[in-house]
Amino acid sequence: MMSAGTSNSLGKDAWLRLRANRMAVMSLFVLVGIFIVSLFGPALCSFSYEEQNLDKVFQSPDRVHLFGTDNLGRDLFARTAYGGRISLAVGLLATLVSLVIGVSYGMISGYAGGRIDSLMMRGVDVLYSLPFIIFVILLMVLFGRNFLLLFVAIGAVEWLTLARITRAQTLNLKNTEFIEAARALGFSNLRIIFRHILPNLLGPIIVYATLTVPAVMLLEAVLSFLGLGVQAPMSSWGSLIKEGAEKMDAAPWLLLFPGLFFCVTLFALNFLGDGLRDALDPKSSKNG
Amino acid sequence: MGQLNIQNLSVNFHSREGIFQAVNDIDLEIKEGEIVGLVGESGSGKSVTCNSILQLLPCPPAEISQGAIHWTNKDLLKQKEQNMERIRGQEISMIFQDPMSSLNPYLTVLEQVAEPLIIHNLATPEEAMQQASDMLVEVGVDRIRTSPNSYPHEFSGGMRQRAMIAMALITKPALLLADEPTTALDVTVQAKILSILKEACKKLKVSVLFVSHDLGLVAELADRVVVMYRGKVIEQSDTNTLFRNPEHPYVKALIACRPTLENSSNRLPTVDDFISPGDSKPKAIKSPPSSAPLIGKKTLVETKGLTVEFTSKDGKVRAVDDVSLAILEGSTHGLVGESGSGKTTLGRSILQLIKKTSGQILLHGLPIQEQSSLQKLHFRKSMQIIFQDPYASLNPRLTIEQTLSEPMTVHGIGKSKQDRKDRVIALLEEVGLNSEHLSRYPHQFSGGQRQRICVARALTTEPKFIVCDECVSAMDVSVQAQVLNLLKSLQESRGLTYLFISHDLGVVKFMSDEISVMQKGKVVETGTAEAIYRDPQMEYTRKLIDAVPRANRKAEFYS
Amino acid sequence: MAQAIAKLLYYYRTLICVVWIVLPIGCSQPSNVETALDEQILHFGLGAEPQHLDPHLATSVAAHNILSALMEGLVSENPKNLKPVPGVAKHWEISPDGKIYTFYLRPDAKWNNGDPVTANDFVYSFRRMLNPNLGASYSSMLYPLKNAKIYHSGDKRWEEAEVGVRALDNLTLELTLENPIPYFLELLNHFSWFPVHQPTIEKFGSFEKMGTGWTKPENFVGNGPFNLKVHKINSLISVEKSPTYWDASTVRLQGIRFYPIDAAYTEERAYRSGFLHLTQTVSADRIDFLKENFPEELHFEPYLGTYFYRFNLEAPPFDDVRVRRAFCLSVDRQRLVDKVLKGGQSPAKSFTPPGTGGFMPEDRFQFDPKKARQLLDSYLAEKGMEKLPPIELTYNTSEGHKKVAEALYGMWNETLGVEIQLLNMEWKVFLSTVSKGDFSLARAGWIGDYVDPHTFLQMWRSGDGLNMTGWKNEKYDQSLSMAETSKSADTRWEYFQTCEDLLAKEAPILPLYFYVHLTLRHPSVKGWYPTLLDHHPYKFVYLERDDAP
Amino acid sequence: MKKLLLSRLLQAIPTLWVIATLTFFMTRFAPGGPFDSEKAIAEEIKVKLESHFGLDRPLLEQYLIYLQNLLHGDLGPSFKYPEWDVSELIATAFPVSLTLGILSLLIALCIGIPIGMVAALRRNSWMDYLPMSLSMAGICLPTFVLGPLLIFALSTNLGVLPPVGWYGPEDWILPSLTLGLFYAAYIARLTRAGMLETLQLDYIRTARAKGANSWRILTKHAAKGGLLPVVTFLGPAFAGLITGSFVIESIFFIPGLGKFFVTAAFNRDYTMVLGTVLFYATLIIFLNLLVDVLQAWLDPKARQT
Repeated sequence: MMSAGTSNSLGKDAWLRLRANRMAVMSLFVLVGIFIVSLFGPALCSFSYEEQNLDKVFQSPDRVHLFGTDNLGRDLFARTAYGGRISLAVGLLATLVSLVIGVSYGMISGYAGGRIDSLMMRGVDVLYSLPFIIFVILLMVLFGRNFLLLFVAIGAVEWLTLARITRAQTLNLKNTEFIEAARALGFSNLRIIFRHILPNLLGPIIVYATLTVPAVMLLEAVLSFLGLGVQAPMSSWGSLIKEGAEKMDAAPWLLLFPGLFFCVTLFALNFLGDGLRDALDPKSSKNG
Repeated sequence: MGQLNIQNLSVNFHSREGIFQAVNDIDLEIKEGEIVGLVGESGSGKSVTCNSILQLLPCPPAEISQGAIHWTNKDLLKQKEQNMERIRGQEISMIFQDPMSSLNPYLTVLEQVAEPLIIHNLATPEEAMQQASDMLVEVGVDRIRTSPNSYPHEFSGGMRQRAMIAMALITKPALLLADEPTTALDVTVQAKILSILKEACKKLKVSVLFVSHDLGLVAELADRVVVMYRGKVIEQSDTNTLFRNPEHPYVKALIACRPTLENSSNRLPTVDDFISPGDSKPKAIKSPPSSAPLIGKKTLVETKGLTVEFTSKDGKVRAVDDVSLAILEGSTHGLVGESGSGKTTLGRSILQLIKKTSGQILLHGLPIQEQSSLQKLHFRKSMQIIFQDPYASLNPRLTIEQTLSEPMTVHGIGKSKQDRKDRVIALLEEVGLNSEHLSRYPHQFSGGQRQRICVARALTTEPKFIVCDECVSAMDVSVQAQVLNLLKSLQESRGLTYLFISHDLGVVKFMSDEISVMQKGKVVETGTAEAIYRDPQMEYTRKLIDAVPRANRKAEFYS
Repeated sequence: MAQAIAKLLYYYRTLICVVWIVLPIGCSQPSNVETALDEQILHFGLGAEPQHLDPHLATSVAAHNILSALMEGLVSENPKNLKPVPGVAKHWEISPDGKIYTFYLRPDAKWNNGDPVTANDFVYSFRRMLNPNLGASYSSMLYPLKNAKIYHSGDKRWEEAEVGVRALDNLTLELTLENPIPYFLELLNHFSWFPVHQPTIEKFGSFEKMGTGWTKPENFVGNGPFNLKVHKINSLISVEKSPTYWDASTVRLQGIRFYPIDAAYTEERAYRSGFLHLTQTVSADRIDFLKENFPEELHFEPYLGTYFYRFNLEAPPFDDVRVRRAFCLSVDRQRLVDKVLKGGQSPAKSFTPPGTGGFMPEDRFQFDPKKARQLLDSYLAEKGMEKLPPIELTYNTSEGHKKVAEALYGMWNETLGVEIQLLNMEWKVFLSTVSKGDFSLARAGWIGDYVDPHTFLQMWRSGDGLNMTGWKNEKYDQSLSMAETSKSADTRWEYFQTCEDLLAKEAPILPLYFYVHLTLRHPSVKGWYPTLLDHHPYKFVYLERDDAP
Repeated sequence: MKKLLLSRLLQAIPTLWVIATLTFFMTRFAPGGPFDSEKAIAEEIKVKLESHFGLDRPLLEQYLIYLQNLLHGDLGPSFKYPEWDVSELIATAFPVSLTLGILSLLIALCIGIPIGMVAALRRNSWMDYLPMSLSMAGICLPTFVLGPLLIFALSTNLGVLPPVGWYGPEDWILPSLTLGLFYAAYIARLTRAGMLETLQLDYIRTARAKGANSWRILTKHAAKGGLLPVVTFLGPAFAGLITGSFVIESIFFIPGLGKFFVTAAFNRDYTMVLGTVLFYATLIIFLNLLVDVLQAWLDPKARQT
């Protein structure tokens, strides 16, 4: 048929295919750029994210303050870059957490089927309906203000939808012949789930995950409101955007710059996700 | 000059790897009222040719690089899309291979059959429905009278293909393009569909371009046959001439490699036997029949009163009903029946992939009951299955090496990674592949190669018993021959026992020592292959035998 | 494919056309503020949905804003200085010892169902307010009445308690006080002293039961200048001029629409779009912008409230007065007010806002970073520490609180080199945390209930439920008690000064600034004056086009 | 079908019970109570209030009483607004949320589906990239940015539409547009994906072979199959629209359910939290069921099971 690559792992293979995707490569560069700005930006900037200058509040962008200043005269570039650390960490890690939980749960539920499935899904229904705010408050009471809790709280909400999607896909895959072949070969259920079903779910999961990241970043702002997560004067994109939105007529740059970083990251993630989905599918190289 | 005239047609497919020429400068002519057969293996360019007539090819990636297709007085390739829409379905209609996916699952059958009339303003909606209903009855879909609101999924494959025919002919077109219309159907159904098609076309004076990979089938129907191979027309002549005196070695091979009912040889001729580099002479085809005597062999697998029930909306359905079979060690037990007769369910329930409702399954005379996991593993090791669709039965995300070495890891075969790799290579070589293929993914192989991989996977655990579930039904005749030969030679070298399930009596007879015939979940007849063929006891069995295209017999006669 | 796309695009064009047709339909309506000029209807941004419309159960400012339209107490207030003017009582007499008040009700005061308002209505209302089973939050407002506390605590029944309220006849009411209170008449304007209509209360349930249906618009009976017409929760409370009100001829507004919009930015947008006449929940961050764009409409009005922080005296390091004072001394309140808040607030150099009822506390909380440093150093030296451990500053989630906390974070860091950790908490969590004493430094605020220093200083009495700092001082308690029983203003002021002095020296709290009421008010609203308690008697308010340049 | 409905309804009862129980105890164990406020009320008043609402009884007894009342359909009075019953409040807020939800869903569908279709038909052209990038931007753009922007443009500056409130049909436009645009972005992406998948199926080729033009193919043949993922999305989306639109409600000052859902938790309004949660859960269960029915209606194959 077609010429075949001679690589030996899906990962390496996928990497080769990903490299061929121009949009994905560009997105990767953009993401790396944003990572670098977030990691080293605060150090390179002559202002710190918390340094106030009450004489220079609400300054529009100029040479000294590239992105302008906020209501306490703090440099917005420093705050945006610093906020990037938190938002990226929260956005990516929390999404990962919810991926791990949601995908495992959904796969097990879908694969087990029958009563177990319907019980597990009713469990998801229950969690969907529980009042999130009270749940988070209780979490904080029980475990204190632990930064890790942030991930637990976000994971606890976001995995539910993922579990549903995964379950539906698993139900479809369960009846394919290669899964039946695996059963005929005497593979254990766990092996079938993680080695044979999981890789075939990656496409939709990655796409959904890229849509989860923005939701998580904004959810972080809500959690800050409840006292979990980022504490002032630290910043995050979610909280910067929220504050900026309130002052957008008076000081539009307060919304513009964090919003821009946020949007660019999401676009890049989206294209990278699409690229990854294609790259992880060995078939995709067949049709241009 | 005929009604349809294809001149110098070339079609290219663009892909990342480069340009692939699917059709290479072909000429083809269909005269008024003529039935032309277009034959070739998958990938030979026959379907592409057929689709390019109505410009149904997806462009890109396809591109018609040169040529002309003259229809009456216009060149179809130069027509605007709107004009093409007028021609499609009105002057030229088409039937597709897979009636399962070619009908819209969301619309009723009647609606879809009537649609061409509505689209081309040939009737009011009410009239169209009436005509469609009449047409469906004419092609044998009587149930449309009683349940006019049926959806495609409520129809069997045969019924759907009848509906497709009705839909194609309802506008009384001048030309019908039939792209492998019976390939996906049971043999018995196939025969019926062919006769309906033939009858209807004669009645309506429709010319037909009948595309198929099965030369025997084409012979039944066509006035003239065109054979394609790798994008080129290699031979065309009227049917009788072609069968009596094939010129091209490939055509000769095609005629020879279909298993037949009369011929019982140990090995089927393949295309390679006819076309091999440097040596264009056919190699020896026939070898004396060598059915080893069955007497004195032990029973390996046995079922006693095996019953499998499913619950559906109409209550419980018995897919397998009180089946008792004994499969002798080292032999092949054939299982034939129409689709829906329960043969697949039987095969899977023996492997415990489907839970049985009652009855017993014995291996080496010991019942397989609720077992401990260790025993289960052992049991899995000794029984394997090869599925019908090699596309669906391989995990698309695993390389061949991963697919083949994984069962060894699970069952603890092989001492080290390297050892397992060596074993995998040995297996690949055994099934006719080689170590180059280790790191490839399933989609990079052809159907025949994939089925070889499936065979290799079934062999990884060194089983004694393999269920072959319609494992060659979806294949071209020449590929089918290769796979069947492979299975035979493996049986010889490894002393395997097969349960060979197929709807094609010809194939089953070629493979099997004993045959069981299944109907509606029950085994209605069992006996040695010869006995079943020579002296069928049941009307049903006779019907199955009759359904094997006569042309095959004719072809054999000619050869 | 081209055809399908063309059709889809055509569909789009149609959609856009429809939108352009629909939009002008909405366009034909002039804004609320414009139509109001003819209708004389005031559109009022209420800030929050009132919890109760029952004056005995109400607690919020929002409830006051509505109840003062629906009800009238014994006295009413002058719109400019809130001095008592005749309300239901036409005139009154005060006994020489200042303990007995006799009110003569006007005979034309009527409930809006036509019943006359009688002295017995007041007796009934005060009894209901003090009834221990009702659970009225503000019942302590009536404690100045003799024996009120005894009855309210449930020790004695009404008949035995001899609470100091008596109907001499239908139109004469006599109130007897525990102590003479100079600001007693002002107190009567609080909604807890408003009368309720006995038959209506009892029609919908027992008089000691809360949450009966009598406050629904179809049932409500009031005696104020307006009647309740509509109450859609979270949406609209609408009142209409009452024809039965005794002073209806003075009332010029035909109605008031209250909108309980609880998001400050939403309310501001509503105001700027001409939907509201008036919004009182302007966010401090918006001041620069609003000053620039709406200089005529933005009003800074003094407000009787103090923004402060509580220290927790029960845990180090704030168990030591030096640390507390160091923290107090290193806050530059002027700068906080000028640069951060910018809303015309004044720096709080005392706890009681200057001028409360005429009381002028001295400026005791000063900015002195040098001294602050010294105090802290001496503490550190004594404890043998290099620097203080990180200090947690707890506040409830809000942009405003956060901003102040962030600013103080900067100041303390700069002057004292202390590391501060800001902790924001959801409101109820915050309240329970602070009342449990689980904090070291916590944000707080206090709005006076009446114009007298007492409403501020009483909360620092040892063991008071509102104290929550763990601070106990006998001398303070004594001075407070003395002030409560003194009759003459000067003596009282003296005792209050002592209290203020103790607060500054001991520093259990850190006053930051005095509240200001930020209001956006449309120029067409007339008869509206800045007052300390933010009371604006509606009967004097009217709308008139503002043609002044 | 009937059997499915019945079994799902039966499953709903234990689900709701579990939700009620968990929520009941969660709210009770959260710190702070309904009567905490800055001006801390006297202890004896608090005791009175608690006894009025039955909070002085043992927790288990309260729970049993609650369940008993629940069986009679009585959700109790709100703690925050004792003059109103929880069911009364939900009954006034639900129609508002329902109108908003339906309108914004309609807007989302009217905008999202055609965009997704064009993008799918013109795959990998600017007609695909541009709307898809815009829809990505739509997903990025939070409603708390879009809402105020629309108000500034259409109310504050042009004076065309009311800025806040929910008093007449003219008030419905802006909020449903804001919410609708956000969901339109999702729907456009889902439509595109579903259409791309459907358009390459065999039966579309059959339709073309019949001579159907592209519009007919799109509307009659591809739409049903291609929009199935959208339908699946609609259920949870609609539930989210109805109760989860707190932000929109607060931006536009709409007296909907979302506000109760959020503020009840902040106010520790125990009965209200339970009431809204149970209502929401019932809604989700009902909508999931509705989606299944809708799917069955669209997909004849699903009708059997």
